[in-house]
Amino acid sequence: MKKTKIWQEMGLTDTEYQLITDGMGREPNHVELGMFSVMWSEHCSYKHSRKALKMFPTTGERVLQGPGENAGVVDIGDGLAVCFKIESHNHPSAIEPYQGAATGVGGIIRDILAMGARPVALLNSLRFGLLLNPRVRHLFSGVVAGIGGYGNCIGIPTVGGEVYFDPCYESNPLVNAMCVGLVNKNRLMKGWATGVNNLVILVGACTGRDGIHGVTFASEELSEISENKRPSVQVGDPFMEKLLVEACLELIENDYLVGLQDLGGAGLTCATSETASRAGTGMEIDLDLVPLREKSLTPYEIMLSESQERMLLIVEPSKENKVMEVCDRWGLSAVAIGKVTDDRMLKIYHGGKIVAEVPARMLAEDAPVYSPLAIEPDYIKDVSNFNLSELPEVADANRVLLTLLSSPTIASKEWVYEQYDYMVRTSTVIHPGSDAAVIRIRDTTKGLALTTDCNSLYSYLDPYIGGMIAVAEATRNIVCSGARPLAVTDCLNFGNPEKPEIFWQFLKTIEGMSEACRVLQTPVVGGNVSFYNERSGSPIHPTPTVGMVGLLENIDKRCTLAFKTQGDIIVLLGDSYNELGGSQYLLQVHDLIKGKPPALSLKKEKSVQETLYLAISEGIINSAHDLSEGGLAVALAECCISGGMGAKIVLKKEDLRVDALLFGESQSRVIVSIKSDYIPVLWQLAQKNGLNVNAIGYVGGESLSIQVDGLEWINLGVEEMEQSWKNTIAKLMS
Amino acid sequence: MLYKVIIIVMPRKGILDPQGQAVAKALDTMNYKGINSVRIGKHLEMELTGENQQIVEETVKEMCEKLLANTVIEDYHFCIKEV
Amino acid sequence: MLYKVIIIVMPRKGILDPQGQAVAKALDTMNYKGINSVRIGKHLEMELTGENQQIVEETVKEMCEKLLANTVIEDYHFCIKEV
Amino acid sequence: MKFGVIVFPGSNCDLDAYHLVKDVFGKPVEYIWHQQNSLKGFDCLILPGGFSYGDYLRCGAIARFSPVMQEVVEFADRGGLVLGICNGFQILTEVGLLPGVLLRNKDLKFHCQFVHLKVENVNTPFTNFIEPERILKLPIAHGDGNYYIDEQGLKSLLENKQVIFRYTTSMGTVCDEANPNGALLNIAGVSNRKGNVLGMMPHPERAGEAILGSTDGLCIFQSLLNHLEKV
Ligand SMILES: Nc1ncnc2c1ncn2[C@@H]1O[C@H](COP(=O)(O)OP(=O)(O)O)[C@@H](O)[C@H]1O
Ligand SMILES: [Mg+2]
Repeated sequence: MKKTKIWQEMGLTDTEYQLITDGMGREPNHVELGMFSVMWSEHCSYKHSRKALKMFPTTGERVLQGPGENAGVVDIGDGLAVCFKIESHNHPSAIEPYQGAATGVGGIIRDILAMGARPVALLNSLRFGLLLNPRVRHLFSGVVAGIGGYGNCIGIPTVGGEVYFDPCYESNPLVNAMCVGLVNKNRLMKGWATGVNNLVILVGACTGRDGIHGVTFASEELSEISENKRPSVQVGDPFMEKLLVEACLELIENDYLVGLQDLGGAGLTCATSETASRAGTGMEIDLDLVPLREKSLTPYEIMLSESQERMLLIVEPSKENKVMEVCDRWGLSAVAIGKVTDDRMLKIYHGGKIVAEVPARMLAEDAPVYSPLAIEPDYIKDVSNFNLSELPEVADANRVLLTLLSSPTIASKEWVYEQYDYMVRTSTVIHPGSDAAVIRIRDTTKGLALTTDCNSLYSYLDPYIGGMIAVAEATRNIVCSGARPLAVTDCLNFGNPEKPEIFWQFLKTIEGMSEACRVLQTPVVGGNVSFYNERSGSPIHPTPTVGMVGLLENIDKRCTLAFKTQGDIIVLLGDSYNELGGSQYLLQVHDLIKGKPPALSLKKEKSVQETLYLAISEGIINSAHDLSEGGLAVALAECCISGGMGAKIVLKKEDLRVDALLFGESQSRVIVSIKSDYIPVLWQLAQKNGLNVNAIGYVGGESLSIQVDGLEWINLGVEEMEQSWKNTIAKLMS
Repeated sequence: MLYKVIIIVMPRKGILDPQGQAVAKALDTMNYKGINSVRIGKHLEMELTGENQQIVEETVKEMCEKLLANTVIEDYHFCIKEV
Repeated sequence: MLYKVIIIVMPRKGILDPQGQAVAKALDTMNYKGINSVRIGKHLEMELTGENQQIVEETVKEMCEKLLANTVIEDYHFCIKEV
Repeated sequence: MKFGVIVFPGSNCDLDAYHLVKDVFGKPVEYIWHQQNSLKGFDCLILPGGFSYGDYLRCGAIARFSPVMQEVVEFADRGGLVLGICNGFQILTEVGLLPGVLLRNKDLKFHCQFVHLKVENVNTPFTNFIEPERILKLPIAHGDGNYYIDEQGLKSLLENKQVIFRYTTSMGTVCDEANPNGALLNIAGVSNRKGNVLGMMPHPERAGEAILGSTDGLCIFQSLLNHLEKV
């Protein structure tokens, strides 16, 4: 009876507890049970998502490391590889925005470091409620300050990301952090504890009671310890992590390491059991050797502590002294806390006695895998029956454009990224503010294009299409910068998977993303799942954030969205339809979340991207910008604003509504500006790829003028547009 | 009535205090030995007018809970003097 | 002997205190009225061993002058208790 | 002629300064670990930007006690050239090689952006190559760049032409709109009395290649090279 309580309060079901006792051939003791409870938690075991994630295509000739290790790795030639991963820190950020976001950044950096890579760039995808709510403003400013605080201090540029505002995130903000690293192919590390008798060395911060409270427990010895002894929120120390990064990279450079693993969720339990399990070995750990922040931590607490800024090293005994020297020079404490064994058991000692003895594999691999029920939610039908013809045509298009430009989701994110040092390491050659950021790779001609994308309105209306579009828009952003998309890392933010409606959204999303990844040849090499994003029963919109990396063979061929020269011809690649479902226009102007999201033909998407890529590499394109939130009018405005010059646009209505033509968000569209002499070349490329291209106007003047069938619907000064676009968020936050 | 309020906000026991750690380390390398633990927090001083001691106390408590301290990671205490 | 030391470092009078100003502004917008002046400084607590009160006092004074306070912009004071 | 870039724990613009001197100017340059205690053979020292010791307590307060700083002070007293950028500037004020202090930005926010600078004194080893009226476009990236100094301190700064850079608009007007951090008189950089030590919040080392958005940082290093070649 009493016992039942323990595992249940630790978040394990009766059947899971049965599995554990069967597997071990006995009842687990309290420490062992704690270890199982964290390793078999959703966060570590992916027990609800594992099966579905198998749908993702994960291979490609460039892929050196797919999902399963600490981060994905892709070959970029010159003996180099790029390593990247995105991860959520949603719940900690909701409790303590600054530290929650900061430790999210710190955690993802250690994942990249664990692969042996030098972290060179950070991105972040953020979702909040509406800024009119003071609590939301508090979360927003805290999160942004925390991301900046950590990234700026450690000296890794934060070069991109996205910010969306929607009521569904009001009490459950999303904070997804992505890190990108570079590594010499022959220096790739793995989180493997190979080599019997090799040493297990813990380096970095002392272990405290951080994050233990996350796992609830009930048992005499612990219930005596008072609440305030178990802070649930970790505090980050970016300075310590900077030292950790430099020290580990030096150890790798000198070939002192056999294996390397970060300590994150589930702390020492996860790091030890995963490294041993991967290598098919065992481990003996003596907790008396673990440096503690306060005495009197119990074995349970030490094994479950999520103290930040710690790494686990696997080292041959002969190299121990060398390793210690390096760590000492960087002012880091490093202690051999155990050794690798051959019996596949994880043996934990404390006070000379054995306190836990578990098969490593059971902890790391043998968590049950569930296939939850999936049922289409009722709301889908309600929202999808929407009759465009009942919507009044736009009256004052100027006003609508200004409304959209000044809506926080579309407005400039300058207020955010100016708090991030996006220039440190002097490699950022396309700054935040364009479709994708680009960093150069020193000592090569190459560059990396980086972006994160997801429109969760689309995913709410149709998770399948939403998933496809998230991938398509990311690739489009990459191509707009002149790069070839390489691969995807994804962060799937959803509600409670045990609700059939939520799991249906989850499955559909993955189906859609997988299809797009297959056709667009961008395998998924890593990612993260964040479930239970709900408050008082109401879930967030399905939010599958796509983080993508692209490769520029020649950095001089990079392209931005800013109009560059008066007189350039403006060309629209792709077709526009009567599509307003899920558009910002419907939301901001008509306060509607309805209809189907814009249709997506992956075949057409491919031909647009192929044409654009070739044109940019030909060097005939002066600017390129993909059409996303706000459609054609907003995209044109953004090109004008960042180029500081106007444009004269002449459109044919044909069978379209004017609002759909101006503000619709039909997919697979890009606007480019190009010198008139090159038009024929572009036309040829388009033809070869079976793509529609239309010259719609030219760059010039101080205002944006858009005519439709001879009638001027929009005429706004660039200054005026910039005013409403640039200062919105700053105004709301002051 | 005019009151002088002093509020002290400290990192909670058990919570990492990187700043305190760094200072302790620095003092050690500067050859100040025998320093056990350094914790660093905020010291706020303000003057405010209120009807009486008790009301001011409630106000200040509220300020701390709402704005000045995040009780997830910080403890606070304060003292109020009439001037 | 073991001593508990509390050191308070405050921005000097006349020196801009952006943090204090920001807090004052925030409190005002949160409708806490009648707040005159908010100054924010640091509150340090440490334990250290020393021969006697006087020696410890000298040590602490030195620490403040050298490291803990920048006397161009900050005043400090401290109190020492034997434990 | 040899440059040295001092590396404190937590420095993170050391790489950028090193890269500029070595790869853009092709001049000899070495990293100097903060525990090193000889600066023989160096003609110019760069204290780079970053967050030395996490910038805990006060920016630069702890770094100033690194063993190498003793040497830096003597190096400066001997007339050696010392350039402190951002965190380097903060360290130089903490150690007393430069007057004044850098307070928290007025709006308490970190700012990463391009700013424009007016050169107030072109007769220094760091500015001799700059045309008097030229407006420089350089990046800043800091949370504590709000320069402050007391009245008589300011008086002597001005008398001795120790104010080297001030924030301006792109047209060169000094005004609040052009002041990113609340610095007194828009001061962005100051020198010591002798003029051989310069501290500045903006990052010239980040503006040394067209691909990075500005090359206006070059003229500062060009000035240094000029000066060193003359002596
Ligand atoms: N949280 C953030 N951090 C850094 N940069 C951001 C963030 N949010 C937006 N940005 C930058 O602002 C620009 C516009 O963002 P977004 O509207 O998402 O672009 P797009 O619509 O092309 O995906 C991009 O360059 C993006 O990198
Ligand atoms: Mg885009």
